[in-house]
Order: sequence, then structure tokens, then C-alpha cells
Amino acid sequence: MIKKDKPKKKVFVEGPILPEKIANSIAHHQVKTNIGAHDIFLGQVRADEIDGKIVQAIDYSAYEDMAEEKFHEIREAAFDKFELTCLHIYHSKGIVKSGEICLFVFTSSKHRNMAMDACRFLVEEIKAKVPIFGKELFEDDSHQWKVNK
Amino acid sequence: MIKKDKPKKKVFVEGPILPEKIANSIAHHQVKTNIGAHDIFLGQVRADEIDGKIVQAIDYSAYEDMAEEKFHEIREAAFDKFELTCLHIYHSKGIVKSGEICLFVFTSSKHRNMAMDACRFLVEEIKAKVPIFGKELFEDDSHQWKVNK
Amino acid sequence: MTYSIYYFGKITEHTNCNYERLNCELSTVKGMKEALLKKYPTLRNETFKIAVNKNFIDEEILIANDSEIAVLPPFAGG
Amino acid sequence: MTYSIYYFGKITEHTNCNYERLNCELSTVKGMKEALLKKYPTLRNETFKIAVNKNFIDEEILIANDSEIAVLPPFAGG
Repeated sequence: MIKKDKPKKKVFVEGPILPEKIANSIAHHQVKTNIGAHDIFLGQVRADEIDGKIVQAIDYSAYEDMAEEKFHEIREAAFDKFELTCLHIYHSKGIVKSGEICLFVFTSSKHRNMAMDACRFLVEEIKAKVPIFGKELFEDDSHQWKVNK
Repeated sequence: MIKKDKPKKKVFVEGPILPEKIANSIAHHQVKTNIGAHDIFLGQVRADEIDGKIVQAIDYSAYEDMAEEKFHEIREAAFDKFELTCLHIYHSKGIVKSGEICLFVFTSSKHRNMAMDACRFLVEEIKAKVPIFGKELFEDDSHQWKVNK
Repeated sequence: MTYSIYYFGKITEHTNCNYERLNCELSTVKGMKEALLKKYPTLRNETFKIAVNKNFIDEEILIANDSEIAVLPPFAGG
Repeated sequence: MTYSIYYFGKITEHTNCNYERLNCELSTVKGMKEALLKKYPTLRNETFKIAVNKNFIDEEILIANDSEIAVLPPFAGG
């Protein structure tokens, strides 16, 4: 593994991503007046019914060192592929209840297409390449492990 | 024009769309536990330089009655085309300064693809079909009229 | 015929008004365009579309009495 | 050779630990997989990938001494 010179940004946050954090992120971009378009993707924990039991929460864990490296590589790839002003990625670790947000991807560009294409690229890459694991917890204390499609 | 039975939702808001409004919208969706993915598009006013002068703000006006009808048609088309849990559109009227947000499109679905496809569809439709006009204001009190590409 | 005509955006810089009532012969969208260019010759340099009762209709269809006509410059939403 | 092995997610339900140090012969990813299945036979029913020093490498490449090995079940981020 080649050591990268740029500092890696911390992606993981403990517990759910709060709407206030999203609002703060948006507000921080109002000084960047070359931005014309933002795209935001939010992953929310669903209360899926599986064999008659309802998902109450997902307990996220990760191979954090590798995950932060993968996030860094994905971010660099997005900056290479798309004309972006900036991009931010946050993912939960620990317990996120159904209805709460576990993933926040935020892209900004001069024009809409770049922001939207980049956001989609990032979401797909994160789901495919980052070693994050999700334990779906049911009411009766049983669980099952989530698998991305 | 066929009269629609469903009530039309108000799209226009006076002045910029504030990050707090976006946070509130997100928070309101946390009770909808069948949602797995949200996509949010934000249009932000750019401080473009045009012939040496910098855009300070855009003064938005609209043929409001027709615009609200078009927004309604676009919303119905999106619900027909995509499996959405809900969608929301807000657009500014009046003065929006550079760095501030003038358009907020919010789609929610069980899975990511539907939310992202619908969001993109909505943004393109809004730009092409809704009679909204933008007067780009410069420092020296001159102006020019914005045209969507 | 009497038509209510609304002007928007850059168009109002040529008409110097947002609204007027126009009495004229029974007309099509095409005829209406010609009448407007006659009344406001500088509009010739502008791109605009005409909506009738909030819709875009074929240029050759006759516009009913008391229709709401809107003269719309290019859109800039978003 | 000594390898540090980390287990994640569902895999830990078979190993009953998150981490162990394993002394064994010089091995490839393929060989490591076989050794793990021998030690934890129920892993046979699981889908997993092996990362070496945080990367996925060819199954036939030899794993250097002191490598960090991770046994990863399917990803579920987002």
C-alpha cells in the first residue's frame, strides 16, 4: 500500500447522522459562490419485515482502517472523473434506528450534471468497495446480517 | 386544461431556501420507515463574472399560476414514472443572493435508483418547463436576464 | 375579441407594463405574435413564447374570447 | 510465518473472536482460506473475502510475514 500524502478525512460518525449536521454542511458551502448545484444522497435505515419480524435498527461495524483508505481512493477517483468543487462523505458506525440516516454523500459543482453524476458514482462505489457490515436487529433480540445488492 | 382534484402544493417561497428548512424536511421523513434512500438537489446562485461584472443576486419572478400547474404536472409525472414514497419541490421567488439556495428538490424511495432517477428527472423538467425568470443583478445596479441551458 | 395579456421578465422592458387588455380581431397565436411585434417593434430581438390559458397551443388555433395570454421569455428556474 | 488475522461481521459468529495471531507455513490467500475452513468448518457456508494489508490480492500470491489479514463477509454500507 503506497502511503498517500494528503490527509485522510474522517468518514465515520458514531450513531445516526442528524439533519442538523446536514444543514450545517449545506450552510458551510454558501461562501463558495462558484457552486451552482449540490447533490445530496442520504441512506436511511428501513424497518423491513423479514420472516414476520421488523428491523428495529442496524448496528454498523467496519474494518475501519481499510474503509477509510477505500473512502479516500473513491474520493480521489471522483475528483479525477468529475469537475467538482468539493465532496463529503459520512457514514455511521454503531446503532442507527429505523428512520434514521446512516449515509450522507454530498457533492457540489458549478453545474448540475457533474454534481449528480458524481453523487451516484460515489454511492455505488461505497456500497461495492467499502468494508462496512450491518447487523439488522429485531425486536426479539435476534438479528440477521445485511448484504448489499 | 383539465381540473385536477388533488390540491396543489405551494412550491414558491419568498427569498432564499434556508438550510434549516432542508433539515426540517429531512427530519419529517424519519417517521416514514419504509424509505431507504433520499436524493436532494439544491440549486445555488453563482457569483458568475459576466463582462467583468460579478452577479450579486438573482431576482426571481414567475408566471406563478402557470408555474404551479407545471410543478403539479411534473410531480404527477414523476409519481407515475418512479416508485416514490414522496417528493417535494421548493423554488425561491424574489431576491436570492449569490451563495444562497434557490431550488430544493427532494425525492424519497425504498431504494436508491428510484430516488436518484426521479430527482434528476424533476430537475430537468423544472428547468425546461416551468415559467420562472431570473434577473441577475450586478454591483453597479445593472442587470441581465438569465437563460437556462 | 378582448384578451388579457401578461408580460414577464425581460419582455416587460419592452412593453413597460406587466399587464394590459387588448381589443382586436379573433386571432391565432401566430396572429397575436404579429400584433405584438407591431405594437412593440423592439420585441423582434427577443426570444419569447406565448401561452394561452397557461398552455402552449398550436400557432394556428384560434384563441377564444377572454383568454389569458402570457408572453414568456426563456425560462431560468433552478 | 506469523499472521495477524482480523474477523468481521458475521464471520465472528463462527470464530468467536475478532482477532488472533496465527503461526503457519508461508501461504497464499488460497492456502489461508483452506486453513481457515479447517480451523472453522462452519465458515464453509459463508461468503467471505480475504484482504491482505487492506487490499484484495491475487489468490496465488504469497503472503509476507507479519501481514495484516482480514476475513470480510459481504459489505452492507449505505
